[in-house]
Amino acid sequence: MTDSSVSTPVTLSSERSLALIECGNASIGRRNDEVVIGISPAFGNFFTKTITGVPHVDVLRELLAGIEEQGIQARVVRLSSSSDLAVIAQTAARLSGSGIGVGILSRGTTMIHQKDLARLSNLELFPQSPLIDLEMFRSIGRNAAQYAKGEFPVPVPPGNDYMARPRWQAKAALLHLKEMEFIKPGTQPVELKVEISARQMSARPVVTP
Amino acid sequence: MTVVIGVDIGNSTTEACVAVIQDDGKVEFLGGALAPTSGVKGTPDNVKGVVEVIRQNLRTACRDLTDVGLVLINEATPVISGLAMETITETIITESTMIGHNPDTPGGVGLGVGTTVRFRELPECAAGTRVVCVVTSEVDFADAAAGINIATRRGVDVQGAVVQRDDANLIANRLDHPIPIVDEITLIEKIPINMSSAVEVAPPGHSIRTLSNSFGIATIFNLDADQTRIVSYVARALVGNRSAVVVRTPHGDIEDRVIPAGTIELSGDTGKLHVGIDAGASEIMAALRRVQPLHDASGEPGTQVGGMLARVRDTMADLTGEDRVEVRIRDVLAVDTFVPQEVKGGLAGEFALENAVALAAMVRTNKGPMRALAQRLTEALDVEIRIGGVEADMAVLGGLTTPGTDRPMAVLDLGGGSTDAALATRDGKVRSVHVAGAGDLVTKLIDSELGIDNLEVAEEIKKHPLAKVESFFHIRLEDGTVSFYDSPLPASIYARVVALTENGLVPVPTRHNIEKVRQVRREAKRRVFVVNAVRALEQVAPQGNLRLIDFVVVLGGSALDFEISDMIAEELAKYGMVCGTGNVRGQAGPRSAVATGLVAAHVQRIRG
Amino acid sequence: MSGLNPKDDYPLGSRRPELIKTPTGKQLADITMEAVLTGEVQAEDLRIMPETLRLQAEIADAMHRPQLADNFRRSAEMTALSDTRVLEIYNALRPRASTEEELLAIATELEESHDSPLCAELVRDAARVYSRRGVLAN
Amino acid sequence: MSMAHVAGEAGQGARTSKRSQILEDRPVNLDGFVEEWPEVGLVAMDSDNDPAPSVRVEDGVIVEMDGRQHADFDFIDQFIADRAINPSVTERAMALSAVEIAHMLIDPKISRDEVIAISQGLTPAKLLEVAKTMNVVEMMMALQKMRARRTPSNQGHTCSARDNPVQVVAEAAEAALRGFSELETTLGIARYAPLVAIAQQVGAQTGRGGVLTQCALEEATELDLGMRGITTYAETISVYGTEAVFVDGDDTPWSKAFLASAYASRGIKMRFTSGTGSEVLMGGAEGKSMLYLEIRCILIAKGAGVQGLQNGSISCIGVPGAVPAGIRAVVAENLIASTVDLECASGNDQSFSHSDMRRTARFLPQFLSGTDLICSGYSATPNYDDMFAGSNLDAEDFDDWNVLQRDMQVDGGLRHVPEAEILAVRGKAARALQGVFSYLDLPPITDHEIEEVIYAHGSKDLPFRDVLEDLKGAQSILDRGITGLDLVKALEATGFRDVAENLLAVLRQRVAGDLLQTSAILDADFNILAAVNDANDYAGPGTGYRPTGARWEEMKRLRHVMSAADPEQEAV
Repeated sequence: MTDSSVSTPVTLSSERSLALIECGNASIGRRNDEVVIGISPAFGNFFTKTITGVPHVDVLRELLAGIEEQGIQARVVRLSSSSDLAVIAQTAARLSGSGIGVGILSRGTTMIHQKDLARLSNLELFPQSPLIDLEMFRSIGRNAAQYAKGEFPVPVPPGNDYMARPRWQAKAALLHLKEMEFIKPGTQPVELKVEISARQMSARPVVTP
Repeated sequence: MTVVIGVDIGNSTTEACVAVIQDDGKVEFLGGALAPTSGVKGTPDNVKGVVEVIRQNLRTACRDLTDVGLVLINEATPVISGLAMETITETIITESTMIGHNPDTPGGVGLGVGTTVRFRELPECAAGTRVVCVVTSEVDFADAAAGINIATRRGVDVQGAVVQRDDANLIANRLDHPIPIVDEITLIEKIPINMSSAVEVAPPGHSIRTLSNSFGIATIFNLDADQTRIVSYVARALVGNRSAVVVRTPHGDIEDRVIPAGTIELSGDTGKLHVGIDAGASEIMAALRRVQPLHDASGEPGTQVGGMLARVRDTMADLTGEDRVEVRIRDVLAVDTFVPQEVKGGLAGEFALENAVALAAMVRTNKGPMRALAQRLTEALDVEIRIGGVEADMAVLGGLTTPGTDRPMAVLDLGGGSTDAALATRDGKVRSVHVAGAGDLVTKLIDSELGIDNLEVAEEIKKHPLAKVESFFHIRLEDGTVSFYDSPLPASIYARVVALTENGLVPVPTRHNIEKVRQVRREAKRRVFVVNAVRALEQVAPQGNLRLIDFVVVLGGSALDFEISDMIAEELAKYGMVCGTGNVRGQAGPRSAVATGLVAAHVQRIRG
Repeated sequence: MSGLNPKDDYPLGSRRPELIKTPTGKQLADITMEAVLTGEVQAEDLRIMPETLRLQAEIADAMHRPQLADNFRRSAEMTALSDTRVLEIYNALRPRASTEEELLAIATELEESHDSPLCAELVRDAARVYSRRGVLAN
Repeated sequence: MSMAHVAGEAGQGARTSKRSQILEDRPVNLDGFVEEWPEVGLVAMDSDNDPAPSVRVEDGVIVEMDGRQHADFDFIDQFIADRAINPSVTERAMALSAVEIAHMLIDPKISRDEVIAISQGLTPAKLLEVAKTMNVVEMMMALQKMRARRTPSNQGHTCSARDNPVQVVAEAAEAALRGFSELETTLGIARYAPLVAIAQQVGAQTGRGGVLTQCALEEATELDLGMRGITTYAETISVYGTEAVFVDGDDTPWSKAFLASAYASRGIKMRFTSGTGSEVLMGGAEGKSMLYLEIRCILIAKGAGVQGLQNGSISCIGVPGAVPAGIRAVVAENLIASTVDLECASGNDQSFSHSDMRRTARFLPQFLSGTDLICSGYSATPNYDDMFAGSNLDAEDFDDWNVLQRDMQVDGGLRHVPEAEILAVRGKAARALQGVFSYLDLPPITDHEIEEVIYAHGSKDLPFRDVLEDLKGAQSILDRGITGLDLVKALEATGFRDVAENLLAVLRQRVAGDLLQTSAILDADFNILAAVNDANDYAGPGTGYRPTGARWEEMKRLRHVMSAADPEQEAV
């Protein structure tokens, strides 16, 4: 075999914590400077990290940061009715005032969608969840916001690694099956208030020794 | 009654037209055909394309090869052209004094002036000091904002920040008091620390006012007149930016350097002239006019232009099989252009538009292969082949079949490599000229000025109007009108600038907006085709006076372009000429003029 | 039935070449390099004839492979369909692509215009099952 | 560094032994393993949720199957009941116990035909029961007997990460020379397909006349290239084991059956594709075991009348590979495809493990028993060029494979070829393609490119081509209606008469349709070997296919073998 090394995204245990507070059924946004992030049934509750262990709190924080940096607003909704990424991303897009939505599954698979697109189509798809690191989540947020502004960003390169199959394929299946257990058919998307606890400044002194 | 076929072998297209000549000399044209030229024009490789086009044409005319009495071939004027481009300026920043890139999203608004200090050293700054904070990538945006807030609350006057990651707004949004922040500074570790500096961010849609003004910089840093003279380069380099950072260092400087590009030697009827490439296109063209007609051109060996012309010569030698010392450059067209290039010494991958000169050169080759070609064609078709008259004469004769024209009439043949002009005077004489520069040069200019680096795409931009895809169901055309679609457009072109091609909407891979792309496209066409139209017509006009030409018929592949003919017509109207796109035989448009002319000339000959 | 016996007659191309014709009536042995170069043999000559497919069906039957034989008999019918029509019908058979009426119309067309009763049967069967399983277009 | 390793370090000061550290760092620990979860189908072949076998026939129609009544049949049940199972033998066959049937499978005294007389009446659940009684060695014994063709063979992948046709032509020529009887390619940029398919065809016919080629694409283009005679078979027609997943894939058993006939109607060999794990990976296993669902796929292929099936998990191998007895289930699916008398192209075609030991164990059952096509396929390029996302074996394993063949005296379809012959054939193939491209006015191939490709290992060693020009050329092949016959003419006109003759001989085959029969391939003399004239006749020790004579002599040759006559020299 040519190369059996796998580059593993660095895994950090986050010092932040995530609170996702439900505030009623999500409605269609009226402002056109927003992006809606749709999360899957078990994202940030049963599951706390992606397939390679990237904490969900950091995933969400980077997606939101990518959007905010572009001067665009973000809303987060949870879909409990499906674990199909295309459905989640398309629903998010349809709830979004700009028509741009991002869908994300607990294992990390992510998609940027637009409300007028057919469900099986998409603006950008990142199918290989093991290859998505925080840098990429930031870029995905940035690109979604740029679409919302009517710009055409350079698509984020999705990456490829043929040895991902032996390592991650079964875990991906397992995570998918587990997520399916949390599906509540027929439920409406729920608007979420995202609270990310700040790190204590004292925990990380900024004074040079 | 005989059936004859006129065949015109062009650089890229081979055209034919079939005609029946009655015994009384009356001519009936049975339509035309075209196919890609096989091989280099005027060489035996053309046989394949010629046979193909004749087959096609006979099929549409419902005739058989055995019916054909004569095939007329143009004396393919062996004009081949080459292109080269060289940048003649470069921008160099020394000692990292300036950051002038345009990040998508700088944060805050305004001007901040202070001493550069590393983020982790912020807590050591005394209250009351004025600082600009330098934030590297390992600092999280929330931590950066918190750290600046703490410092500010302590009384440190944090005036601005420069940031390595794309975090400017994220930090600005978390500050108690907003400050200007410039981000995406890739090489941030090179910023000198403990130096006085200024950070300026303009509101969206505006550009900076202070750091792009020499006296603005002088005011900030208390510069004297000599120092101000030095920073004027910095100011000039920052004009038009939305954000900038300037650091004052003891020796820091920015240079706008002229690259020693060498001189070009033009030798013609009236002698030899040397002209420096860095003098720019207009000087080169003026020198050319003084020595015209040109016998040869060469560049100073070891310089940019030397290499440039040597490359053209090599290409020509390769194409024609001639010895490279035998290759003579018979015309050049120099065009000023600019090329986006990364600034040397920049900290954020800044690009500057450097000046460049593009040269198109034209070479005449010997006529040897034509006879070999005729011989091979005779074998392939088993029909008499006759090499007809001079290409330009034939083009005029063909052009004259355009309804509403009369002598004295000029034709302009806009090709890929050269622009040709020919004039037919009232007494039937024809004068013709080939000048370097045509469609290929336009493509090259579009390619480099937009920084696309893909000639295919540049060609698409050249040939088609643009539009912006505004939603999945509508596009806005470059003239501002809107087109709607019933079914959604493909995701691959969403929000993109696209070319409206015959194969649908093709995305243009550029981050430039539609106005910019359109302006570059039109300007490239103007600098090549409009300039060359005038230049070529001047050389064939009686006494060089354009006002003595009544009609100009525009022919050739580039005449099919959606805007070039109009641009030329507009310019020539100033000289009182009636100018328009040809319509050969009243039906073939600007195509097939030479093929038609060959048949017409043949008829004239047999009529005596 | 031509009473083929797999043991003696297969491969048909080498053992029973006299049974095989091209759509323009040529024999296998006529497909030579010279004939290709002179243009005597065209792409059309390299297609299989329905009769040949039915012979292969006999071989399959004799090998106790009835499904394979049925497939060959359907494909014998399908030689009459244009490439485009083949792909259109395939697309029509995708889930939720056609109504029951549309599928039945295709079956009728196959039977009446293309003399393809076996293909028609396949499409009718699909219509029946799709209807029961809810995979018709609505 | 593995995940577990990171966790270990995080465990504040816990001391690990040096041995644990060494084991931790073994490549096999980069592979993923999961517990079974039968309720959702994450289980190889042993699940309480799989139905119990049953069958009931009324008026010659199966009205109950595996506990389900006709009215409750999903479309797969219906298709299998109506088309795959022989209603006249099913009740008799189903009356046998699973153990009895398994005994028949391994008993050399019971012929393959006798087994098939029974297997044609078995339902999916019954076939599963049979497999469950067998261990891997028994399955291998059965596979040796039940494989359709007597002579085993092998398939290669010849792709290029840059879709470079010059690479593909050389790789295909080398692969053909090394012994593959089928070659398959696919693309990074789908629009490149016509050029790459032509390159593969020219290369294959240069390396060894009669090698069959295919190009995996979406259905319409794949069929189009086949109809033109640019490719000679098709394989990537997928079927699935649950109705929901089938519909998700936008097909049904009927649409696929129609497609099967479409290929045959154009004289093109074709097989379906399926494999364990695909349904559970999509979350649509409906609580059934992977093998049970795969058996349904096998019977869909049988019912559609297609001659063969590519199975052995294929692109989902990471899923059965991660659960207990998963690789046993993969052997079982190959066995069952063979048991119902289909040609079986038996997987071993996707990157499977970080461990060389585990990669080898993965292919031994198919390799030792022999299948119609042991790999489907073996990457004949370095794996980074394999556009099927890497194979279990690649060009760097050629010598290992040849040694295993020699060690075991088992025919894996390949052979060692001396360097000089390989260089010669790569050069000839590239020059043939250069001629074809020039004749057809396609973007030129330079002498420099040819020089480089002769000595290259993969696409990284080759000069870049002008992709846009190539894509224009590819489009023009479609627009101008170029066919296999044009390639014959081009090869003849540019001085490659022998290659032209080989290609014409392959094209001539489709007129006779002999390649449509089960397990048909062509040998080097254009003889058909199919499960008709070369049917498997294994009947225990001393019977069936065994490499002997010239083939065995060929297999004895390796890169380095000491001469017995003069140990200071190498044998040639």
